[in-house]
Amino acid sequence: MGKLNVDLCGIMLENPVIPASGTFGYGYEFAQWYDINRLGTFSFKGTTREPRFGNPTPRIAECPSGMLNAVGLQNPGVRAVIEEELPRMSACFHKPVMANISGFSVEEYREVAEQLSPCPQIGWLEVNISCPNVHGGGMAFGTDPKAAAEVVRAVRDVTEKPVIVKLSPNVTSIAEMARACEAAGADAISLINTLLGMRIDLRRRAPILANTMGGFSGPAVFPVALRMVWQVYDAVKIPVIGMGGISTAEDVIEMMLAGATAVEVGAANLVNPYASLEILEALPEVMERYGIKSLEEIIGGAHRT
Amino acid sequence: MGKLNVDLCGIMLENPVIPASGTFGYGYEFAQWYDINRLGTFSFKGTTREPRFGNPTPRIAECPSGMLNAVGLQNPGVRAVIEEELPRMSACFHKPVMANISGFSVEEYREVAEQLSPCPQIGWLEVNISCPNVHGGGMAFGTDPKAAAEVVRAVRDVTEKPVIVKLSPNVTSIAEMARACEAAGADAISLINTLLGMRIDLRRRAPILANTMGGFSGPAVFPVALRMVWQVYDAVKIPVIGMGGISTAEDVIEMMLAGATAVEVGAANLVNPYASLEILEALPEVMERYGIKSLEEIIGGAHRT
Amino acid sequence: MQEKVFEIRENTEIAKDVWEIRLTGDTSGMDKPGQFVNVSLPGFFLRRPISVCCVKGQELTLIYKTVGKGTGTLATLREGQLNLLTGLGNGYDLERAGNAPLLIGGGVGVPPLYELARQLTARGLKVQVILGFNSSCDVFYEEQFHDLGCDVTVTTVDGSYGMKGFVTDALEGRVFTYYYTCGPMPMLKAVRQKCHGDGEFSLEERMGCGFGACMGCSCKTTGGYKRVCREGPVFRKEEILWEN
Amino acid sequence: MQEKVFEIRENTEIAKDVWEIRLTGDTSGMDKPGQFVNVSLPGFFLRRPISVCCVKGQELTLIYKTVGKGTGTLATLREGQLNLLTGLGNGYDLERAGNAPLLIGGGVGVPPLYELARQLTARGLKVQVILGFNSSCDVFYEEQFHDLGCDVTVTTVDGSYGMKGFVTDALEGRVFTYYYTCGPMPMLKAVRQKCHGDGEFSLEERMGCGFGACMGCSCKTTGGYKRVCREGPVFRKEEILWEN
Ligand SMILES: Cc1cc2nc3c(=O)[nH]c(=O)nc-3n(C[C@H](O)[C@H](O)[C@H](O)COP(=O)(O)OP(=O)(O)OC[C@H]3O[C@@H](n4cnc5c(N)ncnc54)[C@H](O)[C@@H]3O)c2cc1C
Ligand SMILES: Cc1cc2nc3c(=O)[nH]c(=O)nc-3n(C[C@H](O)[C@H](O)[C@H](O)COP(=O)(O)OP(=O)(O)OC[C@H]3O[C@@H](n4cnc5c(N)ncnc54)[C@H](O)[C@@H]3O)c2cc1C
Ligand SMILES: Cc1cc2nc3c(=O)[nH]c(=O)nc-3n(C[C@H](O)[C@H](O)[C@H](O)COP(=O)(O)O)c2cc1C
Ligand SMILES: Cc1cc2nc3c(=O)[nH]c(=O)nc-3n(C[C@H](O)[C@H](O)[C@H](O)COP(=O)(O)O)c2cc1C
Ligand code: FES
Ligand code: FES
Repeated sequence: MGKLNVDLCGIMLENPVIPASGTFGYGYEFAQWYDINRLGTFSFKGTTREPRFGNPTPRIAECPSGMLNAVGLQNPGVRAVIEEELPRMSACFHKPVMANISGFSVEEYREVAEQLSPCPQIGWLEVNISCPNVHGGGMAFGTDPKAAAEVVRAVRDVTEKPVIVKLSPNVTSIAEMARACEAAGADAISLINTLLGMRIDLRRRAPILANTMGGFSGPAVFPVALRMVWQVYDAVKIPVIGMGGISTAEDVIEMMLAGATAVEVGAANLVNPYASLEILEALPEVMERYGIKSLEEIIGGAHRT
Repeated sequence: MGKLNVDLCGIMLENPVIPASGTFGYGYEFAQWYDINRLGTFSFKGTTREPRFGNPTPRIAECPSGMLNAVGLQNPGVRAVIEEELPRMSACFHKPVMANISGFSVEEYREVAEQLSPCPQIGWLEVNISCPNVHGGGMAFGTDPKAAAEVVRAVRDVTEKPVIVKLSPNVTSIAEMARACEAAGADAISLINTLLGMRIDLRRRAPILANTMGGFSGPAVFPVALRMVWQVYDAVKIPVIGMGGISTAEDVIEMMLAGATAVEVGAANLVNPYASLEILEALPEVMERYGIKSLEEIIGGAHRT
Repeated sequence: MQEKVFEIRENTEIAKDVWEIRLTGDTSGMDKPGQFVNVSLPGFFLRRPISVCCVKGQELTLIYKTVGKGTGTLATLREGQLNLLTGLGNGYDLERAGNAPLLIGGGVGVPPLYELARQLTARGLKVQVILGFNSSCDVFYEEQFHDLGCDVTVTTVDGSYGMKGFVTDALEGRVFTYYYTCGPMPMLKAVRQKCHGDGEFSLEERMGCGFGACMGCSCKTTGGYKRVCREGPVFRKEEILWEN
Repeated sequence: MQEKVFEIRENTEIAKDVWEIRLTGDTSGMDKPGQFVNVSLPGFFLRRPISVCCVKGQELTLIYKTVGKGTGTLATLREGQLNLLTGLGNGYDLERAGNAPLLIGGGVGVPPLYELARQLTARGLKVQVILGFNSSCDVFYEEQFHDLGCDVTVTTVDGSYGMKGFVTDALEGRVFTYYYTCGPMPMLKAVRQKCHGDGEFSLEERMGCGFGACMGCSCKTTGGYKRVCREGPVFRKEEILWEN
């Protein structure tokens, strides 16, 4: 086993670097610039049952060391993903991909999972119960352990593939959420989705985002994300995928020491299209600097001191 | 009334700029460098019944656009505050000051409030139910609306002075916390205290902070703070004091447009000892740039569009 | 899209709050007028999209207005390097120009029209240009368009320079084959209403990436959802779904 | 405490990962050896505390080791300005030196001892200095102490330069009136155990402010809770409560 390999729910990843959902499209934009097969895998844009335009613009605002987005799950709907996006993706990506799914009801989550699950390209289902940018949707499931468990059970029922539940950081107890999902049959937990944030335009004296609030991500959220990965690692036995503000190979190591088996890279891809690749390429040198022989062996390493 | 004046629970502030508790000591360090009477007021270091050393060191860690602290309420205890700190403070600060109080039980909050309340120098009691850095204390009250209400009632019972409740951002619903405090008799809400965060030392493969986790503050948290001020402004009728990442006069205006009657400046004072003064001095020009005649009139202004 | 490091050669204020920055570097793949670059600035997370104003050999010229902290910081730089994503967006379609194209620019909508005018005049076309500003202190690049041999009309809202009024007030009696426009949304709407014939519009939107990955800049068009950064920023008149 | 802007004059590597930066500016209020400055660095929120190594007129010299991202960034600067908080901390007490003081420095604990040596030798005292490093590539400032007229012993852990061993191995048979020391905690503990007589220790702690406002750097002493940045960083031997 190579020193960058990690096992994610029974599927071996060549390395733990995974572009995060919503920041990598379906991969083909990036495939023009580098061979995306070098990545561990990637998580494609959140998929809903129906096509969605998402929220009105402006959808983006800047923050110190980060950004807000209120894209609101723009996607062509599950059918078009299966019929158009996945075939196109197969031209540039040959590894199992992570399907990120969203819904506005337990039923919708189940249906989307049911349709995506048989696609051979898909390795894992990442169930986003945490999108802050849709009303009456995602985030309600992400802040109530019972509702979260229901979604997980519904998806669990219709797939044999590993189910990763993606948690919202906008909760009092992330450990409680994670435990509820584990008990409901989740195979892994990924976190964090975006923090709920906001900016106001001083000139217009009105919120910058048409949607008023949006999801905050980027390096600014790293300390919160790291803390939550740490807490969830202590709370559950299933693997944890850490994300939130990762932009360097050092951040990857820090997340893995906190308990992450793999990591996702989000906003960093947007300001530097080569970010995920550069992080991956820097890993061996950083590992050497800190005396790390294999990544598998440092997972949760900072809990052992 | 001057264009910078704001009314905070019946006490007129010359301006809304208030150094935040824990970042301004008892004022006299800063009084050596500038006349701290120019500030609206300031909130002194959190006071407990007994003297406390706080947490072991390291207590500080750096983050992108912010910092972690795990000071853990180091303070000389309420008696020494009254007998030593307040008399010394009176030599350099002549306005009503904000007393920040903490406790590990409802009874302790009540006692500390009871002892501080009669001090004529004290204008407001800011009840910190949100310190993430002490075990079994502060933060438990700050994440449960019932426990929070109990603390507020206990303090309310023993003082005629305005009671400001300082909320933790580490909750699912900040609006629910604020409403519970308002119903229990709070005169104002201040927020946010620090977000719970963490960093790991790659060399030692262990948490940087001796306390493992700490409170995250600085410009990085501004979008979260602003969003919470916005939500609490909508949820309650009492005034809101906004804080979290403020470091410029523009940030002050943004917070006030979101609903803040006054603002507190925390971490910025630590990296620039003149930060609060510089923010205050920049306000008139920034107001002019955005066509603002008086600060009172923009409070919550972005809700009206 | 390419990520490139450019050297700053000069950065000067050419009108009130309007700066011209001259850079040198690898300008390959940025030959379509109407394309933009996305500029990384020290201390800011997101990049800032700025239209390509002129590309000559290794030299790239951008013109930007200092409207906020990012452009304010850009205006303080005198030397050193800038990291750009280049070759972004689709650009104007020169093939539709006909033999008498009209270019209509407002404020910092003018810059992309300069490279467009360069390429159209290089094809031997007679190019008409209307440049709209608020006041005389805001006017820039009139001479530069003249020097290309364009027929230039400048309008100012307060009448302090050129013709008093909006760009649309300079339309009367004009004969042209096609129009290209860039400027603030109210101007674009007025142009669309008052300008006869067909044309292309460059739109603006707040951007997360500028290269098609985040869906931050989506707009609805007659041809479905499009990304301003990727399928745009230039759209044909009939594609755009004009709101209110 | 004063906030001052200094100009960078020179910034050079003088030993492995150890840099000497020469600055000019208003050096008032930084005359006590053992004091430190708190350096603001572009892109970092917290300042970085660095001991004053030498002050002569307008010139301030600092020596720092690149151990992380902040000091790494500092080492890339060749010109421009640095914002410092100056005159921080209490400094060593020169009055207690007696006529034969001993200075013991380890690694980047050496710099504050240089200014101390300057001031002690200026008083006409015969100063003994022990400088401890890991290896020959880490050694710096031996000559500079020599040039002040100090009696200098260098130790290296691997014996690749000077005397093989720890600074405490160079204590044997020495006669001195008082000692001043700065270095990593294990060294300070060894010095305290093996060095007879009285002395002063400079402590390190992660700092939020560096000027007494945040209580980030507190330590327990025999005289109660003290702030390393304000009542320290120098403490007398008997004040310090040594843990384990
Ligand atoms: C395709 C395109 C081409 C452009 N070409 C030019 C040009 O040639 N010259 C020029 O002066 N301006 C141009 N702009 C506008 C320019 O991008 C903004 O003025 C600039 O981003 C403002 O940044 P700031 O930090 O100064 O303002 P701030 O308000 O502090 O910026 C905060 C955030 O909002 C974004 N933002 C603010 N205003 C705009 C805007 N009008 N459009 C898009 N994003 C905005 C910023 O990029 C940043 O992310 C163009 C915009 C687009 C989309
Ligand atoms: C009073 C005092 C005087 C000092 N004098 C010198 C000197 O003259 N030369 C020298 O090379 N070093 C000195 N140090 C140590 C120096 O401050 C650190 O090496 C430096 O802050 C590391 O910053 P970094 O960004 O490179 O490391 P990082 O590990 O990336 O820094 C992260 C954070 O931890 C803090 N930190 C990390 N290591 C230390 C440390 N050892 N002490 C305090 N804070 C730390 C940093 O300030 C920063 O806030 C002194 C420290 C103190 C407290
Ligand atoms: C523009 C944008 C769109 C996103 N869309 C999705 C999405 O569709 N589904 C999802 O689960 N997360 C989505 N996210 C959240 C990211 O996957 C990630 O959880 C979050 O941004 C934190 O990581 P970061 O700080 O590295 O960006 C989106 C984030 C951004 C910035
Ligand atoms: C070093 C430090 C100590 C603090 N101590 C206290 C405290 O004693 N009581 C309290 O209510 N808040 C305390 N806080 C929280 C601040 O008052 C403020 O709520 C928080 O830092 C957010 O503001 P900022 O981002 O401007 O720092 C402390 C913050 C810091 C950085
Ligand atoms: S800005 Fe990201 S898709 Fe257009
Ligand atoms: S570092 Fe803030 S009190 Fe010492």
